[in-house]
Amino acid sequence: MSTILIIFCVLAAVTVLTAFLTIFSRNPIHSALYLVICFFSIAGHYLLLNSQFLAVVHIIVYSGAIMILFLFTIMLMNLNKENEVHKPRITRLGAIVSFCLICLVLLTVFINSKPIVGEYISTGDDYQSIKVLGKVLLNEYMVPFEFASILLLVAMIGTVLLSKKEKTEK
Amino acid sequence: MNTLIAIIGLGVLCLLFEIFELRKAIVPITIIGLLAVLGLNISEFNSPQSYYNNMIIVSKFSTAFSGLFIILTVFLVALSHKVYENHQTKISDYIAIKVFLLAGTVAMVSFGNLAMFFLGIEVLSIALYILAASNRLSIKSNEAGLKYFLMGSFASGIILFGICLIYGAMGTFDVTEISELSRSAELPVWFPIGIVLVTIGMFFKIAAVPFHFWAPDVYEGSPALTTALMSTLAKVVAIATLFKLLAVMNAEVSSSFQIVVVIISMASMTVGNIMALRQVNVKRMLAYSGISHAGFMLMTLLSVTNAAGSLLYYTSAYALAGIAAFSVILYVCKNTENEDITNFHGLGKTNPLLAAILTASLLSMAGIPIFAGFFAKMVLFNQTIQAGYIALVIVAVVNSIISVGYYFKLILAMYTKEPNEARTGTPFVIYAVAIIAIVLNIALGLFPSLVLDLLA
Amino acid sequence: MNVSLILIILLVGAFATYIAGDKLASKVALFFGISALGCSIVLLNHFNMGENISFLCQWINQPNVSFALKADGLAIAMLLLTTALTPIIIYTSFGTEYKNSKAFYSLILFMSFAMVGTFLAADGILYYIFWELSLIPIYFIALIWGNGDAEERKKAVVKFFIYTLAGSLFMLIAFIYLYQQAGSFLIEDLYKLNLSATEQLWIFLAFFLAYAIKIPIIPFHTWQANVYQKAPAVGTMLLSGIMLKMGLYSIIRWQLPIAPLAAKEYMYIFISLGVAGVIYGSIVALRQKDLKKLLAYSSLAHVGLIAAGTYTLTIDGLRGAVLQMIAHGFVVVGLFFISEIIFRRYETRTIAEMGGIRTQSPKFASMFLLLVLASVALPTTFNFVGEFTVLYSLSQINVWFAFLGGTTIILGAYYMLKMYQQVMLGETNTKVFADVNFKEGFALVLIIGVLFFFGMYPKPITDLITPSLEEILTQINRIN
Amino acid sequence: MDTSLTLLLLLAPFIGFLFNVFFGKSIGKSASGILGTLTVVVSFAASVYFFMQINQTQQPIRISLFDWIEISNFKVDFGFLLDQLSILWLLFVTGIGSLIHMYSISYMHDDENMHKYFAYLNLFIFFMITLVIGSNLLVLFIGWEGVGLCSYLLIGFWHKNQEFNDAAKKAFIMNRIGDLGLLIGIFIIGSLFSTLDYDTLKTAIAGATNLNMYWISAAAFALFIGACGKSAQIPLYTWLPDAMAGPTPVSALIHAATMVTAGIFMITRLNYLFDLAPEVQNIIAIVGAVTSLVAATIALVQTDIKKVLAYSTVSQLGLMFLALGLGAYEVAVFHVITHAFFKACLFLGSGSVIHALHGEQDMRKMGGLKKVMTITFVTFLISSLAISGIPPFSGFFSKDEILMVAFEHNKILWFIASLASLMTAFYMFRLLYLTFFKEFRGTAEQKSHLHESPALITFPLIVLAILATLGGLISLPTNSWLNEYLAPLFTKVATEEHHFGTSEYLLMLVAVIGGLVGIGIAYAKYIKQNLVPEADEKITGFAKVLYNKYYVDEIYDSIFVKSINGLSTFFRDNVETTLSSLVFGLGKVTNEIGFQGKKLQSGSVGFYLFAFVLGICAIITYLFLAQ
Amino acid sequence: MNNILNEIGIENYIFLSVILFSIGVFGVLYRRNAIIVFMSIEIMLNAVNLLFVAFSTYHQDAQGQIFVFFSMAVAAAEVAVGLAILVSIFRNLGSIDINNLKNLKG
Repeated sequence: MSTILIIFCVLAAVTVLTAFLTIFSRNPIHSALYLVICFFSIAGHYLLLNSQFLAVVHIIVYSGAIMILFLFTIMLMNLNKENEVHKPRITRLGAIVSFCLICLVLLTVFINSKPIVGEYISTGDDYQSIKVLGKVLLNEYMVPFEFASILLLVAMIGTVLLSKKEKTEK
Repeated sequence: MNTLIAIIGLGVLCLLFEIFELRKAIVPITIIGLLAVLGLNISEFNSPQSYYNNMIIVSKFSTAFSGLFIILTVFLVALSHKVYENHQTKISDYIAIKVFLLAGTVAMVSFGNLAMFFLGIEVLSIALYILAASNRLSIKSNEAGLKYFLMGSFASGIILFGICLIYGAMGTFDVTEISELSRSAELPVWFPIGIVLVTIGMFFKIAAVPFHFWAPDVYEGSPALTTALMSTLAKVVAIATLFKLLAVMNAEVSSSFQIVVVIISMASMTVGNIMALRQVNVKRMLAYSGISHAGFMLMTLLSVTNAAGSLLYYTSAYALAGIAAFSVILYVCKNTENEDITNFHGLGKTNPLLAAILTASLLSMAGIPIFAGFFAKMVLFNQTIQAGYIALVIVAVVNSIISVGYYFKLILAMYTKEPNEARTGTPFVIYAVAIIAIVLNIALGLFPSLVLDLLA
Repeated sequence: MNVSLILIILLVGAFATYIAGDKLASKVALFFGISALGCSIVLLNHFNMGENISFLCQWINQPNVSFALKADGLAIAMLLLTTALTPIIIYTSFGTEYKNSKAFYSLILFMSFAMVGTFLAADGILYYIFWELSLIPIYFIALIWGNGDAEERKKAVVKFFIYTLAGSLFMLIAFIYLYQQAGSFLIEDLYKLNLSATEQLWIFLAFFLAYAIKIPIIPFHTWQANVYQKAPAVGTMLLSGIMLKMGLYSIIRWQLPIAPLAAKEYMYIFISLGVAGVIYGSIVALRQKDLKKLLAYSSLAHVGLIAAGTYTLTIDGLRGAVLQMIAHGFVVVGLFFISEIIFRRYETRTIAEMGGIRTQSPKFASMFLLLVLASVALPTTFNFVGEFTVLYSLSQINVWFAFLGGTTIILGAYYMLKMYQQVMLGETNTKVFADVNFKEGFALVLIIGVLFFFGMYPKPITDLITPSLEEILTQINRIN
Repeated sequence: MDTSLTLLLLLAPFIGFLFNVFFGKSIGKSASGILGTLTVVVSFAASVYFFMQINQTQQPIRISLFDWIEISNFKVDFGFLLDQLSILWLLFVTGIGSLIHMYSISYMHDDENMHKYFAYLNLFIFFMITLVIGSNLLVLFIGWEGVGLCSYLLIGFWHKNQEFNDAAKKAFIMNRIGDLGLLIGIFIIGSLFSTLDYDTLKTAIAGATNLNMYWISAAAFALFIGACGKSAQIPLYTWLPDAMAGPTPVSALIHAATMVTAGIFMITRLNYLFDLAPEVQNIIAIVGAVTSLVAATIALVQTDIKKVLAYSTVSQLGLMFLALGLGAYEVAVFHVITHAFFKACLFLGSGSVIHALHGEQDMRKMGGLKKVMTITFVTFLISSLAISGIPPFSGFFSKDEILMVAFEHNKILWFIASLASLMTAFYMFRLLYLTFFKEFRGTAEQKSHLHESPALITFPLIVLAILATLGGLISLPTNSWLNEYLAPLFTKVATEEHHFGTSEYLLMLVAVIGGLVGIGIAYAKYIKQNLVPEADEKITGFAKVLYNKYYVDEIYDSIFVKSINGLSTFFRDNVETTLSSLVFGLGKVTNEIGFQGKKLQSGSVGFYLFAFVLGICAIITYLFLAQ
Repeated sequence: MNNILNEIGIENYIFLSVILFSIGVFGVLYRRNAIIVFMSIEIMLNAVNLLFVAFSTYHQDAQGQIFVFFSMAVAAAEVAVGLAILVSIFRNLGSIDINNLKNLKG
């Protein structure tokens, strides 16, 4: 068992565990914090896979932006109390059943599939440095890149629309 | 490609108009702009080409459907004029979102790369979440928005997972490459699973059973105009995209997958129609009706190689009838709290023209000749029988019969009940939209070849 | 001159009537109805001179659908029936005020348009379209201008619509299936098909469902009596006078030649159903309390016999069926008009509330009696010619069929005379019954005149329909 | 010439009908009556002309007007055949018809709808002529149904009375039962021989070598059923007594002299067919004999003057059928003619009595009329003697021939027929005695109005009485003009000449004695013992059964009418609703599923997503794990 | 340069990703608090992102990572919109318990 595998296992364990804790925590703030840890461990996976740039971006976007947004909302709504009543048993049962089912089904499918034999290809070319990523993103993926801006624009207009108070005219 | 750029430009223009305080001009300008875009789109019809490293592939299929989307958007924007009269400060936002949504839809049918597909679908979804929740003081609208959002993001997750698996199998996002690869080498199981997951995500978008549960709730809760958009444009886009996805990526859909499609199609029709029977809310009823129509549209997936024309025809017929129906609903339920069937009582007396239009559109949906809905069904049945699924056609026929039950409930309410309130005002725009939509529908019925042969 | 002209006249008429407004609507509709009749007579002339008045042009490329109208003798006979009855039916409505009459008369003409189309269409899909199209106007006519409790009426009418639609959709499947085999919906191409016995059976059954519900053949008749009762007089006349005939005509035109093997194989079953309809309808008619319902069941009995005649697959059966269709069309319109005349005066259709009318209105009584007699197929009426021919054809299959079918002349006489006695005879009614006025009388005389003229001299119609029926018969007897 | 004259013959009454329908009311009662009568007289004149002509030429006249109905293997033309048989029928139809028309002018003068009456009567004559002169079975069928219609109209002439209407309806429907038989017979003949034309049929049968006897018997039987309906034979005879609801001249014309003989006419017409079916002939003979006996027994105790005559008619028709069944067509025809004379006379006589008594028909309230109504009485007496078979009146000859033929074939049939004749003599004289002899038993008011009928009524009586007396001359046992005249009609030409021997004379004697015995018993009971039939409720024992006509009406009512009505109610209330609810039920069930299904749409996002996940799992499992 | 996946195996990443995805699904179903539900959806998306990167390494191809950028953008946009909706619900209802949102049903 190589070091890398051990690192992977540890990281994976942390990821799964914190993900679970996110869901099981009664306090939303705790959930958010566990989620941050989870995201960090995923960033760790990225680093493990040697995609440093992505790892950094991931931390900035998720832990930096999205999680702050979550926390902000939680604070805004004053939800940091553990006041949530548990869902009725049937719902929890349903949740567990579907968790097991989807896990089982997908895992079985993948286990049943032909195992990949032999070495993984390794061209040795650089494919994930900032330089390369930048080139791909702004050459080949220029249109989706621009289109993503439309997406963000829509989201922006949308949030404005949803929270804008109407001026009563006339 | 030019269409897409022009649409985005138009969207930005809308935002600018807000800045320059030209709110009154937004709707007319947008309509004119969209018509211009339609012209541009038609000009691209005969010049299939791919742009920017295959990101966008303009084909007959994509232009034809884009044309349909643009026409539908024109109608929807025109209807906005009246609906958002009292929301002047927001009108540019609404219109801009709709125009961007159109951009998303165009991207969805003309994608050449799964990234475009994904972004397109997200633009569409996010715009729809916003529109569904846009009546922010109404709890129903909020609920609709949240439900749609939760389930929609869930579905997005599934789609993303599917795309990821496809990438894992192929190492590329480019559909032409995927298509070539899928024919040649032996593939890891990831690829079919990916396809299936993406398909399921799209099933959700077109509201096929058992992924349909969101539709009635969201349709009911959303503002009527948004419901109109969802039940016409969004559904049509989703099925067109799914069709394209399956058509482009793997030439032959496996037989067991076809059986899945058959079962889902049957289930959608049956559940949709039977559930619609006892609805009192018209929007909810049309949601169920939309589910059943989704079942019908799924029949095209059984013969992806040659069903593009009939899909275009079916979607046009359905969407045009839907637009006509919804414009009447908008008129009738303008000042009411809900869209219950009681509001339609006596419409045949108070406003015979609109009643006639609603009747016509419902008849079209039910598949009565000479409306386009009939030919749509006929062509579909023809193709499905050709593909060898006569059992599916029989189920479809039985469902057509059931569907008459609830469509006629509405018609009966209009013609046999006494009106419970006097209706005033004859908004020109609603008349115009309703009449043009239904006339287009009948014209399609009279000359089906116009559309059917378009993608031959 | 081609036959699509008549469709155009009727369609334009429907629009013109609507535009003309409530006051003029009835007259405009009558004008167009009569011009359609005139046009069809001119067409008949052209046809008799041997001109080709059929019409064919491509309509939809994929699937291959044509706008094909074929006017052979049979189609022209049915065309004449429709265009002759339409103005009469419109004319009978002159004594009744209908609100929103522009829509009402426009729908009548539209229905006539659809029915004419059904009779003329020579392309499966075109035929199907007209077939379905004819449902819409009658649905609204019955729904909006019908009588009786609104809820009950709604139920009856919706049931009717869904039921008939249900049947015909299976016919659509059958057509599409046939198209897969033939590559065209044209009737000639469908005739040429080489279908296996099983295929033919299924197609036959799909057609049968559509026709059995429309005609109706028992046990698919449950919509009939209620709708006849609830629909306004005009609607009932359209339904029973012409629309039923669509089903019967379609059996001859489409069902039998396309699936002859099945028709031969299961002939006995279908004849039995028809004959059972005769007996059942007659017996149920005996104890009806409502005049229109009684007439509805009598209609059930008569069309049962016609259907049995068509399924004999003999020239006599087909010819008799067509003759009887025309005769029944006229007589049933007349009888429903009679019930409407009574309703105008007594505001009731319950037989028990009538009686003793004959002394007050001898003219009316005589005309009523003549129609009753025609209905029971007294010789010298057109109905006798048809019924005799049909019964003869049944006797060729099996004498017992003729016997059982022939019970109609006993049972028919029983319920019709019983009804006549209860409605017309007895002590003078306390309520005043004005004798028929000129308009009513004129319409009745026209109908009676037609019935007796062709009863004595059916040759023109026989000569008109026989060649085309023989052609259909050769199709039926083709060797696959 | 022949064609136009035939058309005149045929259409004259029809024109009378039309004229009376449209203008009858305006031209006044007498005028319409006279017009009606004249048209029939015209027909009679034409008939006489044809009679003369055929006597000279012996050539039947055939006229074909146009093709009427086209059937695959044959065409039916609208054609006429005037041969010996039809002309004979024409003569007495139009002859007696004119007399009765004339009679009616006076008889119906008080009725406000007299023009209608004459219209119907004219129409009847028209249809009767059609029936008689039709050249094929289908034209005969027109007349056949047409006279049925007129019978319906005239029985229910006084349509305010629902009982009369019931009687009329009953007559029509029972006739139609027979008509169905006739139609079936026509169908079988049509398919066997590809023709309905008498001439062609005759040659076809004569020329055929390999006949299907089964189907010929079936056809003959079916036709016989038709004849039963029209000529009131068992089991379809019950309408005729009820038909007496109509005006008396109608009973005389339609229900005694003409229409009811249509069955005999038809069988005679098709004698060549019936000759091929001996089993059916046997049935006919038996049915005829039984009918004649049954009807005679019923007539024994009836108290309604017209009912007695009606049963007497049934009985006499039974005798005619007996003759037909025995193949003695000319004998049957002979009896038809004589019967027409004396029965018409009897009916008209009774009509005269009823007229005098202002509608009273119960014999128990009559009596002693002979003094007042001498002419009526005398004519009535003559006719009664004729019907009782007393020489030298016409009935003697015709009835005697029937008995003779019966004796030759079957002694039992002869015995039955003789018994029926004896009874006939009895009840006829019972009728005569009760009506005309002794003292008047009616009210004083009626008595004061008693009078002899006017000349318009008595004239036809006298004429008919003369005919009833002399009618026998046309077919004397030794030298039968009628047999010669009719000979061309029959295939079995040489029914060997009656060699008149002692046995024949003996039979004749027996018959006459039988008649006299009947008269004697009647005399003993009603003159000597001065009996009057008891009131209805006092009748007991077998007499009650007879008085109630063996309860046949009640039996028919409960077996057929009640059951069919019960069935109708059952169908209407149960089957229809069940069928209907089956269809509705489908819709309801679907609706209900929809309603229950709404619960599934619970509004809970969790559940929706759960379904979503299940859907994904199911699809993936099916696609990737199930194979 | 050695492909790091030789050490770990792409299957492991797939399994991890599937488990993480399932946890996300589980969370969506399990919790009533809409915020946590949103978080669960984020977990789902991250599971996919992780797999994208793994596949990117597997194919030695940059496109997978590019797609992650888009996916992040989408996630950000969704969260923004979702939270906006949530806020307006909170303003109307004073709660973000999704079990309270059952007005629309049937």
